[in-house]
Amino acid sequence: MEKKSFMKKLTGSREALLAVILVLLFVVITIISPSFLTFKSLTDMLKNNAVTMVMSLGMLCVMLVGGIDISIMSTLALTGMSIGMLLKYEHISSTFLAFVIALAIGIACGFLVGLVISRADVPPIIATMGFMYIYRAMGYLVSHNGEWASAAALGEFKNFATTKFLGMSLVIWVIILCYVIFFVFMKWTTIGRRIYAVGSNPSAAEVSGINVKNIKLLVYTIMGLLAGLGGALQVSIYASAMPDMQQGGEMDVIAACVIGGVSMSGGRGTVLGALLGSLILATIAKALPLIPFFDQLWLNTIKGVIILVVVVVNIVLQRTADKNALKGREM
Amino acid sequence: GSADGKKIALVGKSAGNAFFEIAAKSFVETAEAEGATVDTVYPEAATADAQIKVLDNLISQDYDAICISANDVNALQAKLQEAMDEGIKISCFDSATNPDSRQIFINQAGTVAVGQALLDACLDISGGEGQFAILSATSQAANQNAWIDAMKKIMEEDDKYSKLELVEVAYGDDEPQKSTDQTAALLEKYPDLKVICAPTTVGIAAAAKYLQDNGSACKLTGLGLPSEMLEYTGADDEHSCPYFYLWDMQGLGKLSALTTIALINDEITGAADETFTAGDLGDYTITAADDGGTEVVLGAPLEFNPDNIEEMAKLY
Amino acid sequence: MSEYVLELKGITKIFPGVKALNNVQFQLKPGEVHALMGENGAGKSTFIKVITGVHKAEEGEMYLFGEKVDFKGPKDAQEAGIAAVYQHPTSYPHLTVAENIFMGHEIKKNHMIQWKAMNEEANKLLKQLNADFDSTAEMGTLSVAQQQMVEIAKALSTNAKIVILDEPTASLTKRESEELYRIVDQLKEKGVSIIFISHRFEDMYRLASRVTVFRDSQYIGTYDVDGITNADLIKAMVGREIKDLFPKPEVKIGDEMLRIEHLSRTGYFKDVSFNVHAGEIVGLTGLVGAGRTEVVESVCGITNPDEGKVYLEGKEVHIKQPSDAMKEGIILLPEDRQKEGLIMSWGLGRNVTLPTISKYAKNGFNNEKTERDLSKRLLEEVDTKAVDIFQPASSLSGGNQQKVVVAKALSQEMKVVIMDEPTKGVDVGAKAEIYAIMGDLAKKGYAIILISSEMPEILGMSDRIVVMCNGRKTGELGRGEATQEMILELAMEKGTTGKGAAK
Amino acid sequence: MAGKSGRSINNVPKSPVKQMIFSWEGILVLLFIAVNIFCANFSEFYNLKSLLRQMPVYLAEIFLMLPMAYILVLGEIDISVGSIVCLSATMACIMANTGAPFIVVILATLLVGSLCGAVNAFVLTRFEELPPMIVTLATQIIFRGIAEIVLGSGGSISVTNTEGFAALGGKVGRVPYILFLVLILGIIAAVILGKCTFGRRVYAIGTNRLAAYYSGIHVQKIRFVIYTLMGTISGLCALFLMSSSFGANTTTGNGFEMDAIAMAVFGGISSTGGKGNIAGGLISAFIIVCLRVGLGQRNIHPQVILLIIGVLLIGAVALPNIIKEIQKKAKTAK
Ligand SMILES: Nc1ncnc2c1ncn2[C@@H]1O[C@H](COP(=O)(O)OP(=O)(O)OP(=O)(O)O)[C@@H](O)[C@H]1O
Ligand SMILES: Nc1ncnc2c1ncn2[C@@H]1O[C@H](COP(=O)(O)OP(=O)(O)OP(=O)(O)O)[C@@H](O)[C@H]1O
Ligand SMILES: [Mg+2]
Ligand SMILES: [Mg+2]
Repeated sequence: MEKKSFMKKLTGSREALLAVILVLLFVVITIISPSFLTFKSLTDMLKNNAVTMVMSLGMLCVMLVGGIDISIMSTLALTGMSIGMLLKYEHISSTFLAFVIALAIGIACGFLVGLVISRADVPPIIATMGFMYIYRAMGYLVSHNGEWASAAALGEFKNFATTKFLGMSLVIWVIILCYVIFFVFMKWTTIGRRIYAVGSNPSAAEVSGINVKNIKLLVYTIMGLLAGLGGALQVSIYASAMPDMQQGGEMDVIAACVIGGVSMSGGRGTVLGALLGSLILATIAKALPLIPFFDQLWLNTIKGVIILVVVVVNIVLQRTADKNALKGREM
Repeated sequence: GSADGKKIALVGKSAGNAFFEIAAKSFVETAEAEGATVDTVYPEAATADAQIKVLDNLISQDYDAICISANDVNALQAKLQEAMDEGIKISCFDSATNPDSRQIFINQAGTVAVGQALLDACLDISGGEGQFAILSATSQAANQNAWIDAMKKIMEEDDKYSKLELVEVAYGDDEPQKSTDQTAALLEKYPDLKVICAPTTVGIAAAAKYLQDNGSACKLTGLGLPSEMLEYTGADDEHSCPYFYLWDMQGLGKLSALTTIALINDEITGAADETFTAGDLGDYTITAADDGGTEVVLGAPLEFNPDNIEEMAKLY
Repeated sequence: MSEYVLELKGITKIFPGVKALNNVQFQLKPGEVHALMGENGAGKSTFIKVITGVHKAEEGEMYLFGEKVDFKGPKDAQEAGIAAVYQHPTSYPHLTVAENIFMGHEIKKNHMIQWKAMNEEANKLLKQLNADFDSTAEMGTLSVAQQQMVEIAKALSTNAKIVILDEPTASLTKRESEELYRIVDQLKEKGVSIIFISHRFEDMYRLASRVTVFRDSQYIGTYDVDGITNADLIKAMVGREIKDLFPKPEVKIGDEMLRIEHLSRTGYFKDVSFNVHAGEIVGLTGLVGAGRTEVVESVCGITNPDEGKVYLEGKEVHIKQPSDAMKEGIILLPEDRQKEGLIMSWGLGRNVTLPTISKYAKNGFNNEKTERDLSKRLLEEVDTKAVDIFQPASSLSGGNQQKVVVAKALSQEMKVVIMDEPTKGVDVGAKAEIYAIMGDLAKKGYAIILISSEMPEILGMSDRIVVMCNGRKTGELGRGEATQEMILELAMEKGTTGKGAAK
Repeated sequence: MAGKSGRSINNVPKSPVKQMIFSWEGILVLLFIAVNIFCANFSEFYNLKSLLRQMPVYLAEIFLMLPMAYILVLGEIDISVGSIVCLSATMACIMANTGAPFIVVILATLLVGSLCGAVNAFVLTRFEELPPMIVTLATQIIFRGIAEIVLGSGGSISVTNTEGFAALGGKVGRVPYILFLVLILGIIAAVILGKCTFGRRVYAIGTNRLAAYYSGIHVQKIRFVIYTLMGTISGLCALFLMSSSFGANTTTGNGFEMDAIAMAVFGGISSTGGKGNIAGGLISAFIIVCLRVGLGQRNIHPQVILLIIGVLLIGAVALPNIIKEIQKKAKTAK
């Protein structure tokens, strides 16, 4: 059995293509604005996109089983607002406790979503659209209709994001930790592989004795957990909790996954892909204001065009790679 | 009170806006003290479409007056005119509609006055010369655009500001994340930037946090909520914002309520040069607004500085 | 210890509206290969799924090694030492071969999957099976036959005491089937008991010592293979006699209808030319993955060839998409009836009229009455075993689904009919009927291309046989001259290694 | 050689009336009645006058539900419609302000909408591997972005020449034209989807795209037409929106796609494709509108209204499933 050549591997893998695109983006941006490629600028970028980056891991799991979750930013708002209010009214003051509470609320929210989807057979888009409204409304109710928890009210908690360990903000360590955990979880644990199996062929999974319902329940709970974590991070990073935070942000998370090659019909996608996808989006967000030749009015349009170009270029590259692979086949 | 049995609808830009809630609370208290009932109504989203639905609903419910903070200058015109035709009094506060769709605008602070205050702050903080940038909400935000235009106009007309250079107007879309990116980009693009002026509450908080966390030499001023800015306000280098402005939100709610009641009671019609007494706020004269309509101006913007911020943060 | 490894008594399984199994029984002796036969829809697969705990029987008892068992789910059966290869592949196309094999019983250390060990173990299993692909290949890129092999490896990997194979040879050619026989023999030697379902008599004769027949959800009988004749078995299975298994009518061969010249598609096939005349049945055969499907799909516009020309009745035709082919009268019965041929959740009637719906429509409005009448007529013409035209296609057995595909083709105006594996997984009775339909079509003057991996079928039905190997045409044989050996030789001309490995 | 075994296959359909009562649409009709009784009781203001006044903006959104239903039946999604509405509304205002005859304004608006739809359609059919969600997400940003550029820093434009739009917003008696138009278009959309060849093909694609392709259906052509039509109808929606707001801004049409999807999905049109019909979508649209209007009239907080709709959305789909499950369990227990 001959080994695949390195070049073939490179052009054959979706992640490699994405990495190439990311590097290209980096090069172009650095040429335009040299300060982009500094440690500070890059850590800034990671920190400012922590929420999307962390949550795309959950979305990866959800999309792997062929689902989707558009309620996540409502969950984020609910958890963020809850701990915000708890801190503001001094019911709690410990950062650790705040994180625990945020995760717990997130898990509860995700679990409920998972229950409705796995046990009552409600299509994910409907269920999560419903919960998007419900959790967002609950966020407003928790905020006593529009109160904010601002920096001064957040006490110690906001220091979490500014505390540094080995020169990097704790937030970045959280991202790294999440990615490492998920990388191991998705690749080396049976449950991780079950998630792939369920997404790849649910009826086969059923027949081979995998509890499909529980796996679905699990992925939405994981998503909830990460949304809870996202809520805590959001509040900590921006030192402010508002009931309408991250409205519409779920699309960024989904886009990160899709750009990262996660299939919307399930079964296909990797942690590395999610990472590259969210990094590409983060880079675009970070770089756009740096580009001097555009009027600020154009930024949104350019962002949209770049996303479109990235996904289309990816498909074109993929097609070329497939064609080359076919050409190499002897007959 | 003077408004016994009257019904007033107070329409916000969207639900969950702390800024609006403070004014609304004092609006309701004031109006109820006068004997009126107030319904606070929120559109589903911060869009003109959603406000149109709300207005459609309100018009058929026999309100005596609607006081609205508009999401769009022009889009509500048809509905508001319809309301006025039905005899409902229309006042605007916080964010105005065009002159044809209102009887009066209760202006939190004169546009020029705000522009002047912000520009003076920039001049003062920068030490009289150097680069400064503006971090606004969205490129379409009417209030912010008016203030920015006022600032630009003043700069052109007065030599005092000739050494100040406005390098860029950036937009953070009132999202913390985008505002942070924009702030970072401004610093990277203009290393010599001395001041950022953020005339929007979300933007100023996000920028303040970024500057303070990074110990940047660039300072900040603008319009913000004292409770949000408490952490960042101080005269020393530890803090990113020496001082900033806002108006008296409670006063705005109160004045809006009293002006609206004056409209209902036909004490005023909304024409320029009419005068009325707004309880303990004193006497007010209706003046011509920049957009060709009329307004009452609450007063000069309030300055929040290290001396008064602790106090004010308790209020809002 | 009981005489039987596995014994089932009085099993009844009811699906909404269908009694799939009615009081059936079954005994499996240690170390035997036991064939299970019966018409399509007789309930064989359902029976298997009852054994493996996928379905729960309404009534009946099951004894494993003499002990009564009651499986709550597939996991219980797996743990009890029963492994099954199901009729419809239960693989995970996005995962690697190794993972497919070890799904559910991964090799772990400290709760971590040991990829290296697993890949090696999987490779060992694959080597046992003489497979030509690596365990790290992605399942979805394998051919049907290769996937089938993985399924078998999966069953082997559990060290099961009972292995069930549900129509494992349906999509295999002769050579690959031989491979499978060898594996089954190996298993038997190890003392594993095997239940084997197939519609091919040669499989049964070659492997099984006993055969159990089901018909119409009922148990008919269990026979010793040595003591039973073909005719008896067919009678037991279909309840009537079938005189001629390959009813090939004598048809006068007419003008050339379709000619393919130097057709190539990069990576799939190269320089393929052949023709077919009116009234002629041309058999297209070769090993699995030889590219037969790809050639006819290119002719029918499903894909587009890179080079080459297609002539219909002497005129060159340019076919860009399936509808062009249909307009020209070139009709394809696709290989995968569940994915390409039918809309499984739709009623039979709608499936039949799908390609031709606009023909009966008035001003774009569907003419439902005509549609219903037409689909009833066509479905009866091919003798579909169905209650009404509204029942979903998924509720039919494989053979009957194939008949619906034929009915669907019949609704169109045809000149050339291309049937890709039309009898895959179809029972003898239905097969004979499909051959009869094929003969009828030839008699009516249509040109027919029959793709098949089944040697008797190719030899029995075709006027001319085109053999392909590895994407090239390797030979063409007349009806008189062709023998199994000659075809096999052509089909393996260049050897067939390296396809999976290239991935 | 008909029927060797002489088996006969039934081809007489079951009574449609019976099917209808037990169908999702039947349940929706009951729900519609219930919601109306509930709202009428709940709100003393729930009267025709107010309902009719609020109709136009809501009805304009129902327009969007119609093509969205087709897209959902295809098993796809289009989340750029809100932005298409925004861009075509902007175009409508600009054209109207040039003083062009109103018919030109209408045509130009529809054209802009169709063009936007065609852009989606082009990318989606040319690169069919791309998931519609991500493509329309990108164009969602792009179309609104273009509107932002066109509108400039003001971010808002108003119609100076309101005559035409006022006429669009006209009424027969008290009933606005748009209600008739929604019903007519609804019926047309329902008939095409339910009774026409085109509709059958859409279902075929949504249920099994591959089989549809093998059956000679022009899958990409049909997708192209539907996405383009989605744009055209968004243009129509924009026109009617103008008849109440007489102006466009950068937030026009924001979130309309979600409303349209919610209406369709609540009406039993599955997001996984191949299921549902326009009737269900229309009834559910009216249920949602009545709820919003009814609760809105009581000045219920909009977030609470959304909460109620969210619960209803989930409950409506979950309950029948749960009941079925319980029934099945009860049966096997017997
Ligand atoms: N999940 C199901 N739901 C409803 N009916 C089913 C289901 N599975 C099978 N059936 C029905 O049960 C009967 C037996 O089907 P089964 O698949 O066991 O037949 P089979 O003997 O395996 O046929 P084949 O040889 O075609 O594979 C058929 O009538 C089939 O339509
Ligand atoms: N899903 C797939 N992905 C990649 N390659 C494939 C796929 N399916 C088939 N192939 C390859 O395409 C070539 C032709 O396959 P094709 O299915 O046309 O062969 P065939 O002779 O019709 O065999 P079969 O008996 O399986 O129908 C083979 O080399 C095969 O490995
Ligand atoms: Mg079977
Ligand atoms: Mg084939």
